[in-house]
Amino acid sequence: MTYSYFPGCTLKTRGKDLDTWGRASMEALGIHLEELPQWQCCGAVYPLAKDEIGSRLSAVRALAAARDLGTPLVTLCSACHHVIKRTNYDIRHDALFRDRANNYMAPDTAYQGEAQVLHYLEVLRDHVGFDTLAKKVVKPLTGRKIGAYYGCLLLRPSKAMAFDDPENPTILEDFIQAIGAQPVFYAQRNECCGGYVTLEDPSLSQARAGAVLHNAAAQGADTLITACPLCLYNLQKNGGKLPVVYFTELLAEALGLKEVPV
Amino acid sequence: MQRIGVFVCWCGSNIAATVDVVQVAQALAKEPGVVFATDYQYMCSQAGQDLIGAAIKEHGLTGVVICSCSPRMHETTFRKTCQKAGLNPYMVEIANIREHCSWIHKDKPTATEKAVILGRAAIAKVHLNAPLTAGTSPVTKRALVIGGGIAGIQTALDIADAGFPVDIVEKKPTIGGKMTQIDKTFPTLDCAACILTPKMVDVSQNEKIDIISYAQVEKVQGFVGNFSVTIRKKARYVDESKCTGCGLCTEKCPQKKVPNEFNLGLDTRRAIYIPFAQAVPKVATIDPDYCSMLKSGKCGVCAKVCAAGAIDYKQQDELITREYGAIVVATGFEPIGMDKFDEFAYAQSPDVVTSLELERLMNAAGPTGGTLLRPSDGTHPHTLVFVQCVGSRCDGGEKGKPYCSKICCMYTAKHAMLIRDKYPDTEVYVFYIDVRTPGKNFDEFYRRAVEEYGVHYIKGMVGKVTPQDGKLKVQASDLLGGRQLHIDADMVVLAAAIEPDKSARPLATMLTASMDTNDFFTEAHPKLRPVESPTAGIFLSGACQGPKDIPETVAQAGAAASKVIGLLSKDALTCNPCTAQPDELKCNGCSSCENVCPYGAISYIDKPFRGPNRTTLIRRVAQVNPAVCQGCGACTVACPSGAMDLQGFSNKQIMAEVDAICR
Amino acid sequence: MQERVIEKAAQLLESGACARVLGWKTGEFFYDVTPAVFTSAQQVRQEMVFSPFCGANLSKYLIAESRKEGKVGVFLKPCDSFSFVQLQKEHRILRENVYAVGVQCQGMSDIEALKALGLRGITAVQAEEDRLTVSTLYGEKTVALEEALSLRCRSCKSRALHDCDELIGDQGRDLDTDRFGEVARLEAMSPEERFAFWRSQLSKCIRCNACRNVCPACSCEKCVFDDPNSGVQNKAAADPFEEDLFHIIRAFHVAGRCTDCGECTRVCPQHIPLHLLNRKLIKDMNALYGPYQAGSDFDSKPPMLTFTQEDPEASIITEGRGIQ
Amino acid sequence: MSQWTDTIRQISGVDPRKCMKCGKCTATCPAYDHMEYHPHQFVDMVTTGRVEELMASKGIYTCLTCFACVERCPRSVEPAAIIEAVRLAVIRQQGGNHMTPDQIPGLLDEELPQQAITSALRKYSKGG
Amino acid sequence: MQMNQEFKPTIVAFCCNWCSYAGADLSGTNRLQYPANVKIIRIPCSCRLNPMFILRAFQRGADGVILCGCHPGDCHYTTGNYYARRRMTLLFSLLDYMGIERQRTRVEWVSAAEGAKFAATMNDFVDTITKLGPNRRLEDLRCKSE
Repeated sequence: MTYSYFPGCTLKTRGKDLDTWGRASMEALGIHLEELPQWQCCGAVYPLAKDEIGSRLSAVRALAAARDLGTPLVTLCSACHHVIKRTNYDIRHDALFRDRANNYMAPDTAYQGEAQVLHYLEVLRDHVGFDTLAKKVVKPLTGRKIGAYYGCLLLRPSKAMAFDDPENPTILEDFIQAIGAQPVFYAQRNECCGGYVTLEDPSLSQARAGAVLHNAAAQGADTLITACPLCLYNLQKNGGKLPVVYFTELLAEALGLKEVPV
Repeated sequence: MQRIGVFVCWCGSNIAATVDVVQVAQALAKEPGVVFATDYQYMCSQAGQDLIGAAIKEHGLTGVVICSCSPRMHETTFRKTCQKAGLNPYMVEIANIREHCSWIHKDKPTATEKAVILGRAAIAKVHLNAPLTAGTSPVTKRALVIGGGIAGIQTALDIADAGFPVDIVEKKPTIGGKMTQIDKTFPTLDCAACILTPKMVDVSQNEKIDIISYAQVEKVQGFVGNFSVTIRKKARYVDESKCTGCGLCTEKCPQKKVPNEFNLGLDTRRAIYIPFAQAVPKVATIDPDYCSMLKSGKCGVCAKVCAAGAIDYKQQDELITREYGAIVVATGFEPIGMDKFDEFAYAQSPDVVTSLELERLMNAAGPTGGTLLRPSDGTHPHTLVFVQCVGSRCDGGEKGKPYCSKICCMYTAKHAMLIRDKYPDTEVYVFYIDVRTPGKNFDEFYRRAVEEYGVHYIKGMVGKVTPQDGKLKVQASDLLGGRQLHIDADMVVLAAAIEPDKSARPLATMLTASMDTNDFFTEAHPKLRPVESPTAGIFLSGACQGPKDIPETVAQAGAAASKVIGLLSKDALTCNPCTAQPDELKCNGCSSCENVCPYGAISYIDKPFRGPNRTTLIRRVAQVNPAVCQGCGACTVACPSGAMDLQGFSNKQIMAEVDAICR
Repeated sequence: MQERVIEKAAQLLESGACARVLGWKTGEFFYDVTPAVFTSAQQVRQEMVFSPFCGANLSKYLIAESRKEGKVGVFLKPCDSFSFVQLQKEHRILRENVYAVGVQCQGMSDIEALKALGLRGITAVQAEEDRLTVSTLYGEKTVALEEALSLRCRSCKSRALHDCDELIGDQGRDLDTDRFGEVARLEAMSPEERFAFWRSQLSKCIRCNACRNVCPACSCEKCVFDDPNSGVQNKAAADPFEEDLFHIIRAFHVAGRCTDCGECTRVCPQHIPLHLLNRKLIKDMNALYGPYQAGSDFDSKPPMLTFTQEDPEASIITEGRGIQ
Repeated sequence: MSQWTDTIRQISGVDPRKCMKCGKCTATCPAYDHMEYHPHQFVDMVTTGRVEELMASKGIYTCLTCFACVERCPRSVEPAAIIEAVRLAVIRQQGGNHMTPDQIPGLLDEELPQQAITSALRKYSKGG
Repeated sequence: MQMNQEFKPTIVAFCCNWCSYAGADLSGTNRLQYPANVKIIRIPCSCRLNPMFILRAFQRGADGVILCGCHPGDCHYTTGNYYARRRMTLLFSLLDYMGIERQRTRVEWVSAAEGAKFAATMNDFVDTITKLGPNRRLEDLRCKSE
């Protein structure tokens, strides 16, 4: 099984751990992630202005490329996933944007939203299946209490993302169970980490990350997992004892691909 | 050829000042078929009516045209006049030369010319009128009430009081509805059970009322005065006639872990149960989903302990078909699910409850015996946060409802007040968007909650509830104070929007009663006929028609009952004779008319017709039930072959009017 | 295909499965193929044809035939099957008395289409898959069926059989042809041009009633145009109004029921593009009330027999713009 | 009514009149303490034409675009889109950029992911 | 100009009994003027209006036809005007498609309380038709009186 794969800038640099272990794990599960040729930065944030076309075009190009390859487009970084999935949603639902985007790009075949955008976790849930995943685990993380940190971008706005219940998601918790650990539910898991504003105003992300980490620790988590390099940064920078890692790292651990640090 | 008389009214100077009535009468006298034409000061006066009557007899008139005020004013008057004189009342047509002519034109020649044309159109129509006789249909003097909550109970009691037999169909094992779960009622704070249970007893003791509990309507046929309804009475595996309601079985049943729906799952019951002590009928019911005897044939404890021998594991569903003259819908409401609003952590913490759950937690017969305790740890809560409008007033997306649920502001004030009264050491916060208290003594009640009981009303909304360290961390806005609030609460209470009961939609289909997009039943007229469905013989009681509190529900229940009594006290119903009529020779049997009929007045039969060469052809043809047809005419246009026509407004009549006007 | 169809028809009669079979036979000329009822296998083998000229939609005849004694077999092309379903939906055909054989179709030709290719003196046409072998007085020619398609088959909406008991050939799929291009072209004209266009077309109408008589939707027990009480009864067009009136009323009567089978235009002796009236209404209904295809299923409600509270007002129709 | 009201409505594609003033956006806002005007005020002030005051506020740069207000608004008003539209109204003006690439190096630390820099530039400057 | 002043169009207004006919009555009660060219035909419900009646009116010499009914949602028979709306929309579109002047036909929802709206609607419609001139495209010459 081969899927198209959009890694994004951060996964090629600071977020290598998310990417490397993600790909390795998928290979172990029998799925090859084929990197899209010549992908460009997704833009990192989704422009909320209805009249901004240009900043959404690189996402449209990636989508059109995936459409031409005929395979679903898998993303791993929350930000890329957010931008690409919403762009696809808008192409499908906003005729004006669709026409204008196609006019700009003048592709051979107009892009009409044919591609399917999947997050890595959606592939695990809907294509591999958490039951199957559980069976392939060789080193279950038994006894670990892991809190899932969703952040904002995977879940909201739920209409366009259609990823999971935006207020009570379970996909990461199901994942945690599949790798043999115990999921810890805590309410702040879908609240913001402070995002890019950390650049200008670190106090805001301190407050936000603090609230998230405190809540997770209070509910008994010993580790937090995330799918977003920026969330990881904010939580680690403002964190205390609670380790924060990419979910793909734990996946690789459970599949026996990654050495467990002592 | 008709013999037509034309009567032009002056209406004092109302018409005569701008229309030359004499000239109109003279002009119309020349129209074909007109054998008599005259004018008079006031046609509607006794003298005017006598003049018409005399002319009918003297000239042997077969049709009458009255040029006067609007038919909405005096059509009935003149129909009666003609009937007295021996002419069929439907041989009268009115030319409206007052509202549509003399009153809106100033120039006399212009108005006179128009009056003549309007008169001609009426004459052209009368030429094609046919005598119509209003048919009658008998009335079955028994009513069906669907739903046994306070609405259904009140309606049934009122109808029975007037001497008519009533059946109540209730889907639960007991009547009583939502009100049985409520602790106290606003704005008087009297106990709900104290005012409801005597009524439930009245129902059970009333000889005219038959309670069919644990049952649902399966099929409805017929029309106003003549409904035939099939009711499925579900097997309760207990013989109702033998069970004494002693309750021994409900204590001995070994299956103890059944969520108790009466307490909204806050505690458990047994697999055989009586919902609550005052249930009517007070009869045990076996829950087939949990009873091990029914599931695996092992157990039988209840049968062993039952002295009355009432347990019957072999009982089957029973189908009952009965005839009714009227049907009252009283299917009530349900609070919506909270699964789309988990920012309030309803799924994450047992200490986040809905208002109805809070009623159970405060009720003496509830899981905590009336002491307010946190479901998570059974401790006494010291800080409570109420959130209003959860799921109400949403913009119509997948989340929530677009309407105001109407009752939440008041019951929240009640809850806040009761808690502050009983536990003065608690702090109570109510987050509101607007406080809506239109009702007698309602605003005073809400003010008392604030002023006497010190409930903190904060304009704003809760944005997030985070369970942490045994508390519920509430993040909210205080719009008037201009701040974001963070409250460590012990409990959060959600005022969940209410929606019509799920059984309402399929029921509406069976009844051909219309519903709005929110599944509330629509009334025949929003102002003037609020307790009737547009479908004749179907009446609406309580929250099935829209959110309502108890006094409104009872008032509407009484109103629905009085409408039913009015219907049932007639021996026969006079039908509107201006109904649709199919020409069977032209009918294709294609169902187009049936598709657009809002009343379900059209059915089909297979009928033999003579075919070529002495053969017989069976054809499907439409039949209109004149007792049900209201005469809108939707079918006449839907019919491709023009087989369907409307009496009193036939194709030919309307085209004759068109021709006369365009001549 | 021809052999399989005829063999099937013969077999239905021989086996006694059907008392009658509705099919096609050749009329005066080889291209003049008409519907026919066959009662014996022998008759079938002698007379029945299935050629590129079998355009006639047989479903309408089932209204009468399905009410007679015994089962009737019928051959339906994909487009005919829409009418078959629609008529069942209107309770006009007794399905239990019908044995329907679907026949996959590559499109039908007609003699006009062949003449348009410059072929003269045609004496016979033989179909082989997607080619036609045309015998003419001047020798034999081969043309691609694609080039010789009849007008309506050029904008065929579907090759899917919508209801049949068995199928000769493979089940097909809905096609994405440009059915509404011609309508859009008319919409783009000025009102004066449109009026002139329709006047020039409809003034050719001789009120022969062929369009009505062939139309599967126009199968009323008594047609309003024959009914003295309808107010529109008339035999011949004596005035421009009447020509317009006849076609407006007819188009409106079949609105939501017309399956766009194209028979009206096929049979019009004056070559009036009558289907452009029906297609306009189909296009409008699709745009205003959501996509709807009469005869594509048994359950959907025809747009003229239902409504939504959000339907647009009549004022959405603005002069000469059509519906956007 | 200020001309800006229409501009904001056009850019955001949001109708602020749908707001029923419940304040849930402000209740749920994680950046509340860092803004002088809060989400519900953005919606209200755009409706009443007080856009210039919003444009001058620092809060337009602290909105985290976390979409909590968008997700939880009962009336589908999308306050975040309005805030972004106000920010764009500022940035699209001559010299309106809030951040330029040459400022970036001073803000960097070793661990900071590219994503944050790109996001900030996109949010804070035109053509970023 | 001269021509137009002399042209007195014939206008047929079909009004449903429950709302628009009552609205027309109210317009009379309030003495709100509208031209005498408008002649009202009472029908039980807007859904009773067969497109054939409109064509008949044009055939017999009407220059404009207007249908008035209860506002959507307020139909006395609950759903009649919804059917009327679809039928009229489609009929108007078809007439327009055939090149008949779009302005000659109209649908307007007038409630029993909207006497002023009724009068204003009629004034506007008469004005429109007067400017448009006589109906030539859908007339039946035989029906023209001598």
